[in-house]
Amino acid sequence: MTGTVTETLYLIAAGLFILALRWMSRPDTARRAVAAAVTGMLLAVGGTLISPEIVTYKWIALAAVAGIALGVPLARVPLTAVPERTGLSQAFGGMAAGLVGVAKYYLWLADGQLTHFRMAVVAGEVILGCLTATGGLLASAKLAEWMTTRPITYRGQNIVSFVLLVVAAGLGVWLTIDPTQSWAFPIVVGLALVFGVLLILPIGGADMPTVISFLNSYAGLSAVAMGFVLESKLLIAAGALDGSSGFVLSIIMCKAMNRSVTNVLFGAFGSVQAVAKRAEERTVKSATAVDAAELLSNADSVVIIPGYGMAVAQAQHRVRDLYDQLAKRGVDVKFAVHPVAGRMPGHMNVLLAEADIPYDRLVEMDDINPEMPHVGVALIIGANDVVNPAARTDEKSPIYGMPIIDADKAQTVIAIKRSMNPGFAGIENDLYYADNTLMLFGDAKAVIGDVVKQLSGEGAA
Amino acid sequence: MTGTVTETLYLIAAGLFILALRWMSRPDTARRAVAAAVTGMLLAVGGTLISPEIVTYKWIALAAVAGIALGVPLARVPLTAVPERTGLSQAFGGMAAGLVGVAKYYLWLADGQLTHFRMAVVAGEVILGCLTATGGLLASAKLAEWMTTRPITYRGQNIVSFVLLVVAAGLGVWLTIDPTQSWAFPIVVGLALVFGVLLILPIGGADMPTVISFLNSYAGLSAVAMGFVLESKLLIAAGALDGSSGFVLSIIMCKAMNRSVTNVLFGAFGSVQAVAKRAEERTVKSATAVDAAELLSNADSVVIIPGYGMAVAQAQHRVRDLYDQLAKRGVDVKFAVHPVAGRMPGHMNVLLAEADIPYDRLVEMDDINPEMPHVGVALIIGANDVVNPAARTDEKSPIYGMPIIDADKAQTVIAIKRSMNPGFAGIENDLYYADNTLMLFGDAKAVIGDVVKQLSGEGAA
Amino acid sequence: MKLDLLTALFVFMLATFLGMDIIRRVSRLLHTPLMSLTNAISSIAVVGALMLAGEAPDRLTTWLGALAVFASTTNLVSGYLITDRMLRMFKRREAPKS
Amino acid sequence: MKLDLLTALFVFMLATFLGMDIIRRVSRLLHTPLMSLTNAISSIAVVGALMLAGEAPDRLTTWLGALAVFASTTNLVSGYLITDRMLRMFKRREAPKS
Ligand SMILES: NC(=O)c1ccc[n+]([C@@H]2O[C@H](COP(=O)([O-])OP(=O)(O)OC[C@H]3O[C@@H](n4cnc5c(N)ncnc54)[C@H](OP(=O)(O)O)[C@@H]3O)[C@@H](O)[C@H]2O)c1
Ligand SMILES: NC(=O)c1ccc[n+]([C@@H]2O[C@H](COP(=O)([O-])OP(=O)(O)OC[C@H]3O[C@@H](n4cnc5c(N)ncnc54)[C@H](OP(=O)(O)O)[C@@H]3O)[C@@H](O)[C@H]2O)c1
Repeated sequence: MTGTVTETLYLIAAGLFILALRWMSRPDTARRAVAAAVTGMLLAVGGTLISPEIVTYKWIALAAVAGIALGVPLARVPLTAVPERTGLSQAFGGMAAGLVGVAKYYLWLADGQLTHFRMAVVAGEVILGCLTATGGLLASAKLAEWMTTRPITYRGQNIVSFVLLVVAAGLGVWLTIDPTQSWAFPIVVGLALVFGVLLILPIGGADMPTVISFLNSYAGLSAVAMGFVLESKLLIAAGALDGSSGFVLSIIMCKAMNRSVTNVLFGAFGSVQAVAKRAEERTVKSATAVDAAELLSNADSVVIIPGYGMAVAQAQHRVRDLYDQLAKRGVDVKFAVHPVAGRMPGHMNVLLAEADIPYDRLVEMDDINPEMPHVGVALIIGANDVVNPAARTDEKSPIYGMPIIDADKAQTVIAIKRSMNPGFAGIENDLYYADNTLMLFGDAKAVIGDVVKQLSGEGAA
Repeated sequence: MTGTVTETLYLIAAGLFILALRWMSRPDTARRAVAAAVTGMLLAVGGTLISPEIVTYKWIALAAVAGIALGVPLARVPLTAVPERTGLSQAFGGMAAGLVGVAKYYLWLADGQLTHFRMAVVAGEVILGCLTATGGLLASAKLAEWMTTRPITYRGQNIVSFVLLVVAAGLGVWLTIDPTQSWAFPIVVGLALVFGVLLILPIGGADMPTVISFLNSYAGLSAVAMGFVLESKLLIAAGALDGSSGFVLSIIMCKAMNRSVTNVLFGAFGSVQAVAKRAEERTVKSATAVDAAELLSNADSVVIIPGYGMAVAQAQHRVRDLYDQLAKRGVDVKFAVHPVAGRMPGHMNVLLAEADIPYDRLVEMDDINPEMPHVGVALIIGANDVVNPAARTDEKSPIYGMPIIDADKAQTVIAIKRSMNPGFAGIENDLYYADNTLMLFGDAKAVIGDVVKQLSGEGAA
Repeated sequence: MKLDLLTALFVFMLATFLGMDIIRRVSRLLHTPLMSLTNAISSIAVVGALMLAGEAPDRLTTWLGALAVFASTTNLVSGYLITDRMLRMFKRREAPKS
Repeated sequence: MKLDLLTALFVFMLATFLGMDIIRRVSRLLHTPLMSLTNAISSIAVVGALMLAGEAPDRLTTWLGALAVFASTTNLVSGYLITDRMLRMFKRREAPKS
């Protein structure tokens, strides 16, 4: 299909992709990783463009310009929108695979070159590509809150989805046996598109991060399937790297939540009715921004625990101001980032990095927990489940066994949230009723703004 | 060359080899690793034997029986002989590659099928295979002390070796350009064999461990070259796994000695004339087995630091007896294993494991060093360079910068060796003249036996 | 350069193991940019799309190919740019202080 | 199933990266058995030797092939046996004590 020069360029490109992933493992080599990956991509595209089979560049140029025109603004979204961008990008990846599969099918059908093997891999490519396309779009919509983030469930849902997939795969097998039954092909495409939607509908907003990693894996596998169709080692290798990395990330996240993969994908866990009623009956100590400023500035050490609420409120820049104020007063400030806090894996880290908080201030859960008893103030910002001690103590709790950040062991706890409403898991948090806990009610961004004003002296004015 | 069933079996075999290496990373999965690798090997051999090209099994059976007859006893060598067995096995690996290369060359030459490409890969295979064969044999002989372990050097050595390799490679290139020049082929073989010898001659006995890892890498690469010749993905993949692992191991060892790769291979470092003369002038505190038994049994914690001398004396079982006696008295005994102590990477661990010392008692250098100041007695058994504080303090010392085990920081040091002679690096060790150091002269096995007798009460009789 | 199924599977297997081993080592700090980078790498699908749009054997293929080029180029451009943008934010320490 | 050079190089590259990543994670405790295991794995060269000795196109090839089978079988058998023997010695704790 392609000449030796092209194949050589592809080989180098694959090597560069591997190096890129290796360099991505540490922040100090990560920038180099992007450079390597971009170089690999340029070599691969260049190698393709010089191959003699390409007779016209008109459509390519047009499509590429359009792609760049959309890609550049997509790269400029605020960082809180990174999750939905990722979903969108997976949808586009799946779409490309699906389109190529469809085109190849009709091309081979017309030429009479549709062997059984080719039909099988094309069917695989089209099914994977199409379900990733619609699944990614829907995930993106849920993450962007363009639609309800609640799980949309109905009775027998898993069975319906399953039957649909079986029908699509069955038709694919039939087509493989008899590739001339071309009427079945559009049905396969349609079913795959619908299946992508059904796959995502029952999954709640807070489970989306894990789902996004899974979709990454599907998008990679679509590229692999395309590689089988086009007989391209490069596509297979690059797709497999993407596919396995998405898979490993999902596993890491599931472990950090102490949940099984099937539970995330089919569980529709955390429905709202689980909210406990007795919330109001217990007493809660509420504090003001003035109290908080006082406590924080007098502490030796402060550990800030950001959660989903900080991301939603986009409070990271205010947090940075707070960090500056406290650091100026000689307070030792660290950030304890729980692996599943935020809206996607590692999201809290990116948000804090966006606000220029040096990454050596970010401490992982396992490293901060032994220190917690010596910490003066634990400041929880819009986090809930990741600091719920029930995970350690209450065997009946739905989050029992999930590793948490031991905020309750700090001398004083200050928690910023808007109400006593529970978090994603829908369960009460005893920490907020504890003697050493002060609640600071309000939107994270506004409240921290107030605290910072107190500290900088403006509040007194 | 082979059918689909065979190729499928090869694919599974490659997968099993990869799994085997992954499982090898932790002691609790390591046994499974061997099972996976053996299964992979059986599948690959089975797949080959069923392929239709094989017309006679006579020679195969004969050779296999002979191989088993030699292989089984080779696997029963005492564990102190593992290094020389490894060298021998690399020689055999290289030999197999070389023989196949030679056979293929004459086969293709007779058939007129010797294309330029084939000639190039055959030349590569033969050169790599032959140099590994003789290099491995020589390394084995040095490690087994069948010949002097001193570096054998002469003026202009590196140049001679280099010229030889260039001539061999040059002839290989010429053959590639004109494959009919068959007179040159035996010369290439001969030069490669000689080069293997020259490569190992100048390397001293104590550097052999690193060299053995490098030879592992060469043996792997020979298999890769054979894979290119026979167009076998399995050979390429398995060989590359072996090749890269040998390479990584050598790098790890060089780092642990704070030496560069070129220095190990071409340095002929540590020549004997470097021995310092002033050894006799300083005073040394000598102790008896009775003193040592007393000190050890009264200590709260003892760290045993084994070295090359323990391996040579084969003292591991006595060390085990000592461990039992001390453990019985409630002394906390740990083993601090330096990465380059012993005769090959990880060799100390295997010897101690042979003597049934549980592996969670073996502590790595980086973990034990912070604890050393709280240790009652550091018992050094036949180690020298790996505990020489000059590596930390004396910038002019040849081992300056090499990480060491901080035995000198222990409250008391007991060192077992036969004399005040230096170790591999040929330099004096101030630790043995220190105030808190007691020397216990004699062969490690005998001396520890005496100490154990004291502890078990037999000595008093 | 035809690629037979078993060779393709071989490449797939090796790359999958490799991906798993590499990703497991990535610091948690970088999971988000990692995801956008792998995403961008999988936009290598552009290579297949380019062939279709460039060979232009018939109208349908050309159009589908061009659409696929558009989708992958979007991915490629936005993926690399945003990864780089995120990574630029990771700073060990600020220059002025400490 | 001919294998072209570039595909061969592809496989080589992937396997080399994979080997490096896997080995780097191996505990130091196990470096010696690791070496004998990789050694045994590289005795996969037996596959090539078997073909030569079994195809038996002429006397020289058969002899060289048989010799190569002998060398690799020795490696294979002794490599696996000794690796297993060493690994059997690694015990976390002794059963009777603690
Ligand atoms: N990150 C991931 O990758 C991931 C993936 C799958 C699942 N999850 C799940 O998501 C949860 C994450 O835990 P988490 O502790 O970060 O979040 P959480 O348990 O969902 O709690 C978030 C809290 O933030 C508060 N909040 C919301 N908007 C706010 C605003 N504007 N200002 C101030 N506070 C606000 C909410 O309380 P109010 O309504 O009272 O303000 C809520 O209690 C875990 O249960 C985890 O299993 C995470
Ligand atoms: N392990 C590896 O993989 C490797 C690889 C390359 C280089 N090296 C080098 O080898 C050295 C290893 O350090 P090391 O401290 O283990 O060894 P060392 O510095 O060579 O010292 C070994 C000591 O053991 C003593 N000894 C020899 N036979 C003995 C016996 N039968 N009973 C009691 N003592 C005996 C010797 O002293 P007496 O003669 O006085 O008894 C000698 O001082 C390092 O310099 C390292 O760089 C190691």
